[in-house]
Amino acid sequence: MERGDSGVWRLIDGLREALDSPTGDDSHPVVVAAAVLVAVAVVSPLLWIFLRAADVGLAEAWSILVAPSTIEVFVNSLALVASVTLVSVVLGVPLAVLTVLTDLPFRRFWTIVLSLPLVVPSYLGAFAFVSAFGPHGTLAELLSPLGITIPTIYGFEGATLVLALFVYPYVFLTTRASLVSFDARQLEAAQTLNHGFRSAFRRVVLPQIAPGMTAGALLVAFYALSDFGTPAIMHFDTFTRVIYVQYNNFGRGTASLLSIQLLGVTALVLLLESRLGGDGAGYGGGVAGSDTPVASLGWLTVPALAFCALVATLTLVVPVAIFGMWLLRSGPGYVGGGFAFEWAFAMNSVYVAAIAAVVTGLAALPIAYVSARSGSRVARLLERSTYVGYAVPGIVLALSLVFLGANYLPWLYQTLPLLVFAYVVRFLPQAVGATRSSVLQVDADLLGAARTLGESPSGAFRRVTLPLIAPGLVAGAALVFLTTMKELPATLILHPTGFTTLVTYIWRVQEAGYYGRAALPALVLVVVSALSMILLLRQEGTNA
Amino acid sequence: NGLPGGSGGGGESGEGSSAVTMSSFRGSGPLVEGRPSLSGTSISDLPDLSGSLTVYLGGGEGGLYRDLLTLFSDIYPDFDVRPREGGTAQLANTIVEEGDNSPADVFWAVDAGSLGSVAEADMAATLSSSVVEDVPDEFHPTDQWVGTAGRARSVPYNTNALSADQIPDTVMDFPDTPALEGAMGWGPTYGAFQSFVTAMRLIEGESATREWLQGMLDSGVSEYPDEFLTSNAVANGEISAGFANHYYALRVRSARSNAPLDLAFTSGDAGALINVAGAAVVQGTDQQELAENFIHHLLTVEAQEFFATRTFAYPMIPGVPPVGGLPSIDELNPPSLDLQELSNVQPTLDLMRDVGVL
Amino acid sequence: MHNDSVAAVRREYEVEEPASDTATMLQLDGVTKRYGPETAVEDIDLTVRDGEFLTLLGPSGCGKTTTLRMIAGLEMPTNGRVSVDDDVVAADGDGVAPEERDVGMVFQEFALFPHLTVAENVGFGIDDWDADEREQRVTDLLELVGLGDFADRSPDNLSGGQRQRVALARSLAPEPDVLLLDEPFANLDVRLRERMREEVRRIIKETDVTAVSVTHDQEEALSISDRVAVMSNGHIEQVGRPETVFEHPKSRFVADFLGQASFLGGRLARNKIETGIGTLSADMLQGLSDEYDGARLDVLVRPDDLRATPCDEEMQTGNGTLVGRQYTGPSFVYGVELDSGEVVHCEHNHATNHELGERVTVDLVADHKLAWYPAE
Amino acid sequence: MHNDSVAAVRREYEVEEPASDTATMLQLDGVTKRYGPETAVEDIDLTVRDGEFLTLLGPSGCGKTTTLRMIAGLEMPTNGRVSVDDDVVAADGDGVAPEERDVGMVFQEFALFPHLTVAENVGFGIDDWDADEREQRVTDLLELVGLGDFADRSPDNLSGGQRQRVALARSLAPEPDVLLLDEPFANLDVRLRERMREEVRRIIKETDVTAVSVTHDQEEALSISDRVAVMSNGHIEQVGRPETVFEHPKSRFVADFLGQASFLGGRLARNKIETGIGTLSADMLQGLSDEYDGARLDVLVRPDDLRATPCDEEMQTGNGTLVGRQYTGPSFVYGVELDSGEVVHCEHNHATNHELGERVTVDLVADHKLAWYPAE
Ligand SMILES: Nc1ncnc2c1ncn2[C@@H]1O[C@H](COP(=O)(O)OP(=O)(O)OP(=O)(O)O)[C@@H](O)[C@H]1O
Ligand SMILES: Nc1ncnc2c1ncn2[C@@H]1O[C@H](COP(=O)(O)OP(=O)(O)OP(=O)(O)O)[C@@H](O)[C@H]1O
Ligand SMILES: [Fe+3]
Ligand SMILES: [Mg+2]
Ligand SMILES: [Mg+2]
Repeated sequence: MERGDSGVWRLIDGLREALDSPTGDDSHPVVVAAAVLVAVAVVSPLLWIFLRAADVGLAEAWSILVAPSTIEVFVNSLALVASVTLVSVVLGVPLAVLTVLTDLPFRRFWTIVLSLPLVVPSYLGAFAFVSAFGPHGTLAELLSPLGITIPTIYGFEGATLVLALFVYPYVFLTTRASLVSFDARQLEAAQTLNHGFRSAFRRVVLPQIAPGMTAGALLVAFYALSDFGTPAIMHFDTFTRVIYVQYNNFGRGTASLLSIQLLGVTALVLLLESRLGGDGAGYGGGVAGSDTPVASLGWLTVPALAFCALVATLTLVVPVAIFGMWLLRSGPGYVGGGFAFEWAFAMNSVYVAAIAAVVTGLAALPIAYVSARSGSRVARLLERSTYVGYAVPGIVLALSLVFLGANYLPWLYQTLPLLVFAYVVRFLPQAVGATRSSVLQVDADLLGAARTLGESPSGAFRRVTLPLIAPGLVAGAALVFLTTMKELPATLILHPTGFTTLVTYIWRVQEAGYYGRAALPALVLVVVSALSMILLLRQEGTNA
Repeated sequence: NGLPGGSGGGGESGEGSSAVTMSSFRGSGPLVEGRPSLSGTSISDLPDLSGSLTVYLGGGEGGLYRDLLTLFSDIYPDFDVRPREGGTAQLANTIVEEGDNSPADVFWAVDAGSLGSVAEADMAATLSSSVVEDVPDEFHPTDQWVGTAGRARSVPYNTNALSADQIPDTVMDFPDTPALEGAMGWGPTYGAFQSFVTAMRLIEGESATREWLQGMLDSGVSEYPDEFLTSNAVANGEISAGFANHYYALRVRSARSNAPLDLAFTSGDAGALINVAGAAVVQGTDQQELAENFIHHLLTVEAQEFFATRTFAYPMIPGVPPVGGLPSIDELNPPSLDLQELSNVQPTLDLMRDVGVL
Repeated sequence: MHNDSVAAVRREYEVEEPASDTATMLQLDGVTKRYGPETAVEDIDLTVRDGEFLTLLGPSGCGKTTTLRMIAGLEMPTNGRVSVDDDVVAADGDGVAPEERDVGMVFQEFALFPHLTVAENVGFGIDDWDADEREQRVTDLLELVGLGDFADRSPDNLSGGQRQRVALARSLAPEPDVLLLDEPFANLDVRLRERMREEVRRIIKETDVTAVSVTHDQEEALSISDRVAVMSNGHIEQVGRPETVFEHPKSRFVADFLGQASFLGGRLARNKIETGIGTLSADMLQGLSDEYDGARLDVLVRPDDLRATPCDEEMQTGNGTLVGRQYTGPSFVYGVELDSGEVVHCEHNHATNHELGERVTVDLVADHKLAWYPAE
Repeated sequence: MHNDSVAAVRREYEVEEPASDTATMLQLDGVTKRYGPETAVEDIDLTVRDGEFLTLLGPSGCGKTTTLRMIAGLEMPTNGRVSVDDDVVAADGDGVAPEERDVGMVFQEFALFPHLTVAENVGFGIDDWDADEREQRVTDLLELVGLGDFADRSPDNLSGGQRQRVALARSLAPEPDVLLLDEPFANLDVRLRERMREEVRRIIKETDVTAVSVTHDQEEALSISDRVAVMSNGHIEQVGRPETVFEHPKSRFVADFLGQASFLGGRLARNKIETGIGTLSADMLQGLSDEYDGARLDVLVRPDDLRATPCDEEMQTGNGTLVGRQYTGPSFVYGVELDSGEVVHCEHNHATNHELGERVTVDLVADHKLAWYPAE
């Protein structure tokens, strides 16, 4: 026992050494231990996948993996990931710039509105889009008397558009966070060197907000990879859909096998991303320059406003309007207690999402800290490992937790803690990404100053690092909050019995075909999330 | 005529709410008008439900089924039922993963395949014959689960686009029917559809099924995420006809009574399959007796009337007929097939994927 | 009367300003900058001629950086007008963007681009140049600032002074019309600073750049500039050639700021003035007019104008006592408390070494006229 | 021979070091710091006594900041040992954490906490004090650095010099045993700098703090320090009292760095040496021993040691020509190219004004012995 313990400590010591950054800014062993612990915990559910995959015979496994249809969906998935990521960056980065660096009117308002699409479950969004823009949809019916036919929304392009519209806020929010803490004096320096805003942005700002952008882009990429509902609704075959079909037909072995393939893709994307050097070393941010916006939009104000309004319309107005219409159209039908909406559902959602946000934020802290402060491979691996749980479809994760929970932690099974743990595993990278990029912005000299003023590393962390990374931490936690609010598969499988949330309620009425009834809870979801965004931005305001 | 009109509830204990009557179970609307007299075991014939029961409640009718549970709770104040919803297959998977530690007492699923897979994993306890005796054998092929409501495969069609006689009587003819060329819809990811293909595979064989799937693809079938949307699309005129469980069309109609939508059925083949929602007692429960009694309650004349008039399902006991306009089970002429076998979906999926349907 | 006399003094100096006929390159008219309730710069008028090297000199927090930033276009004046090359670039809160003003700037806190190497930083402003030329220019400039070997380093791995030199090289690269230098040598040692100063001055003169520099170092200001503007508290106190400002400071503040000024008070009577170091002839005072007869004046003396000689041990002679001593290398600066109560400073060669508490006689050894101010 | 002679020169100066019996507070033994292939500091030995004020002086990039950071514990030496108060705090790459060394530091780039107000920054290190005392201390220190009105400002809204003062006040607050100051006055104007210097010196002496300061300003180093260590290229060239270092610089580098040094070359023969400004007696040279008879020497002359007098227009007399002129306020420094080809600098009062190109005679006016170096 004791030997084992000292072995653990030796391991931690070894890790710590590997993690020590060359600048002598070492991470405390407890922090490192915590980081390792969190990483191990979030990766552990994956053991189950391998366990299940092992049920499939080798020959069969091979034939599944190389089946032409498997390869086709594989290629489809990669194409979708690439296109959704691209479109999200194209939407998210300019919008972030508009709301941080320019004199766009009502910047606060737009910031909130433009982050909100994140809370619309993308499959709901997809439904709304299909009913609005699909063949025989609302728009088509409006236009058909005029003899206008609209191009089909189904397929690759439609899936890309719809997914991107509802997940671009990842890029938007993480890019924003980087921009807010960007040292504006550098932009000024570039301008005095005769670089107009555009060129200065490209040459100076962009390379330095890259870690934030990349964090957002990765979140988008893995969302696109693991989302099932949207591609299905948009008639686009993806890998995850195949996995779902397998699960729905008790082919857990095959599904696990395919999940492993998905993990392979995840690893590939992560590798690719680090090759592209997107997460380059951090640059000590300084104090922000003048608080006046750096760029004046001039005649671009109107197009910029129109752009914001268009995105907001597509992502918020369309779904809400469509749901409202369904609600009106659905008629009397069956009205029963089983479908009655209760405000407690909203309370439950907020409650569990808030807990998940806090816990995930706490869990993200050591990993973000260690990976930002140390350039070592081990630190990188720790950080990257958190993406695994995120890239795996929620149902895979949920079932693995069913297995682990019911059989090894029965006292936790179907309790809130296990559900929260599932959220942590699913959404940790959202918090890690945002937190990490703010840790990168903390000038190491500030910590040196605190140390020479008599603070221990933990004191310096508490009094200097923590307040400085608070915006990032809060942004990360807010992302977790928003996504937890809408998370479905894990919630459905792992919720405590009798604990209904907005999303499980939406699922219930949807599953029964009462799409119209989703309007109210969907609206509540958006409003509650909007309130939380306002809180988040207030926090950012006091810090900028 | 056996139904004691106004006092479905109450039971022997007499402490139940006498407000729960047959009409509490019965739905309303034009489809439900003119119900004949019903017969079968009544709730009042059964022992009281008492104690707490965890029910894994799978599938789409979750909300409706909840209403039934509420009715039970109203009748039996001592009965604390804790429904846990989820996708049917997912709950089946969950139960299998949970194994002996499953907190579930009853698994109530919307398709036989899920029940079958749980049964195959030895996770379903044997039901007493007293519980299932009213249900025809085809709806409880093993003693490990029993059907509670039937759902027939059907062909919803748009009455503006097609007339009933344009729809073939044999499902295998669909790919070659010119009227349906490019005008059909299906939901291949939907469990019931996969059960239907499974049935076809079992009845017609692998290669005929493959040809059929390929033929449908070639004829330009449109794909929908589920069959409710398929039925809606038919009502909207987006497609002329589709493959769907029968109750979806009735649902659409009950919401939009003027929708140009009607149902056609094939005969004697996979297209006429009647799948069931059903229930099983989960192996290892410490509430065996209560669980069985609960399932028995689902087979009472009141509960069956509930399924018939509120979910438009086919009742499982002969004393309760389906709602107006639906052919009876006998008229339907379903294929003779062991529903238990529907859980063998894997080859179906392989086939569907192979063809490119999935 | 005071106002009058100050005005009189002013008039006298103003004529000294060289009436230059070169074009005006930069002009500030009544420029004010407020940060919320804080007024950083107030009602500044300033004209800089083409090719001129003007230095802003003033105490910490007086608004130097703010003034530069408004010229650069990084800050818009709350009020007033800024013109560059006869184009109004900022007026009443709005103006032309920095990149359209052809101004270069060295930032007080460098603002290097951390993601670029030293060479890339320096080449940043000339990326539209031909690649070879550009590389040559970068190499030349790095050579100039003594960082030839540091081209591929990251700015993070440089010392403070090295960073400052990179900032300097970066701003010089595009040869802007107007170069703004915010304490460009603050982190450099004397030798380097002198070399840099000379080089910058040479470049500026060669390329006909107009430069506005900020410094807190009066020696630097006086030695490098064509003209010096002394600022205080958001205002410009005096603008003029270095000699003018140093020898004819318009106010006590300017006098004091430009060197260790001491003031000898006394009443002017019959062309003489009695001070703590004895009677001075009115001839020694700059441009004294009759009207001051009988007035109390303060005469400005600098350490090099005075000499302290020790006197006999009995302490009966002399006019003051040594109370301070500062070693500066080439010289000692002694503080002497005169019997009149005033403290004056005298500069002595480092070879003379007096002890604190010694009794001394302070004599005026200035070979130029002295500035004076009506007593306060 | 050269090595021998340098050794001889060394020996002479070393005895001048005050043999102090106060305890050693800080000791560096063979300290080296490498950043990858880069050697920032190499094999430094340094002893600082309790209560002493030592200044590190040296050109940009010579390793001053690095040395301070190793003393503070912010950087671990690659090799060598650092002891504070007789405890080894760093040895061979590992050591005690900064917060356990009781050292305070003013960072070259301030490192103020941007999320705290000015007062909170200053109070950061004394948060374990009693609230009232603490508040009082913060108020006092802010008053001291002239920022009494800025307590509630954010550091972002301060000027460069104001920020530097906050950094200074912050480091003084906890009264550390050892105070490390990295160019603490670089952004301050002369008056403020002098005031701050005096105050810091006073505080240090009163509270018996040991201070190591870094500066690039040799005047500051000479006037404020008990001892000065001149660094070059990662080495310490010379450590000693200000006068010693200035008047007896151990090497040309030190001589040059501490002031505008010029060197007059000549051959020593029969107690005389012929130089570009005429024949000097060997009596003028510091500690010259017989062995140098016949050797070529370079004699160090500083601007204040020389005087240039214009001579007649025909340009037939004199020993040099005026080639440079720098105005520094109190004086002009003229550059004279001697007929021997050497360039020397002469300092003159600002009242004398010679023109470039004038023919002059340069004379030695030093009233002290001159340092010299064997010719290179
Ligand atoms: N992190 C680093 N990586 C590589 N080289 C470094 C690093 N930090 C400093 N150096 C180099 O070490 C040398 C000494 O740097 P240091 O900062 O100690 O100089 P300094 O004497 O303080 O100079 P200055 O007066 O310019 O501030 C410099 O050449 C510098 O480029
Ligand atoms: N963003 C700001 N908000 C509020 N006050 C400011 C801001 N920037 C500067 N100030 C104030 O304006 C005044 C002038 O500042 P400025 O930076 O121009 O001084 P400076 O002359 O450059 O001083 P230094 O020599 O110390 O750099 C200072 O009192 C400063 O505190
Ligand atoms: Fe269904
Ligand atoms: Mg400034
Ligand atoms: Mg330094």
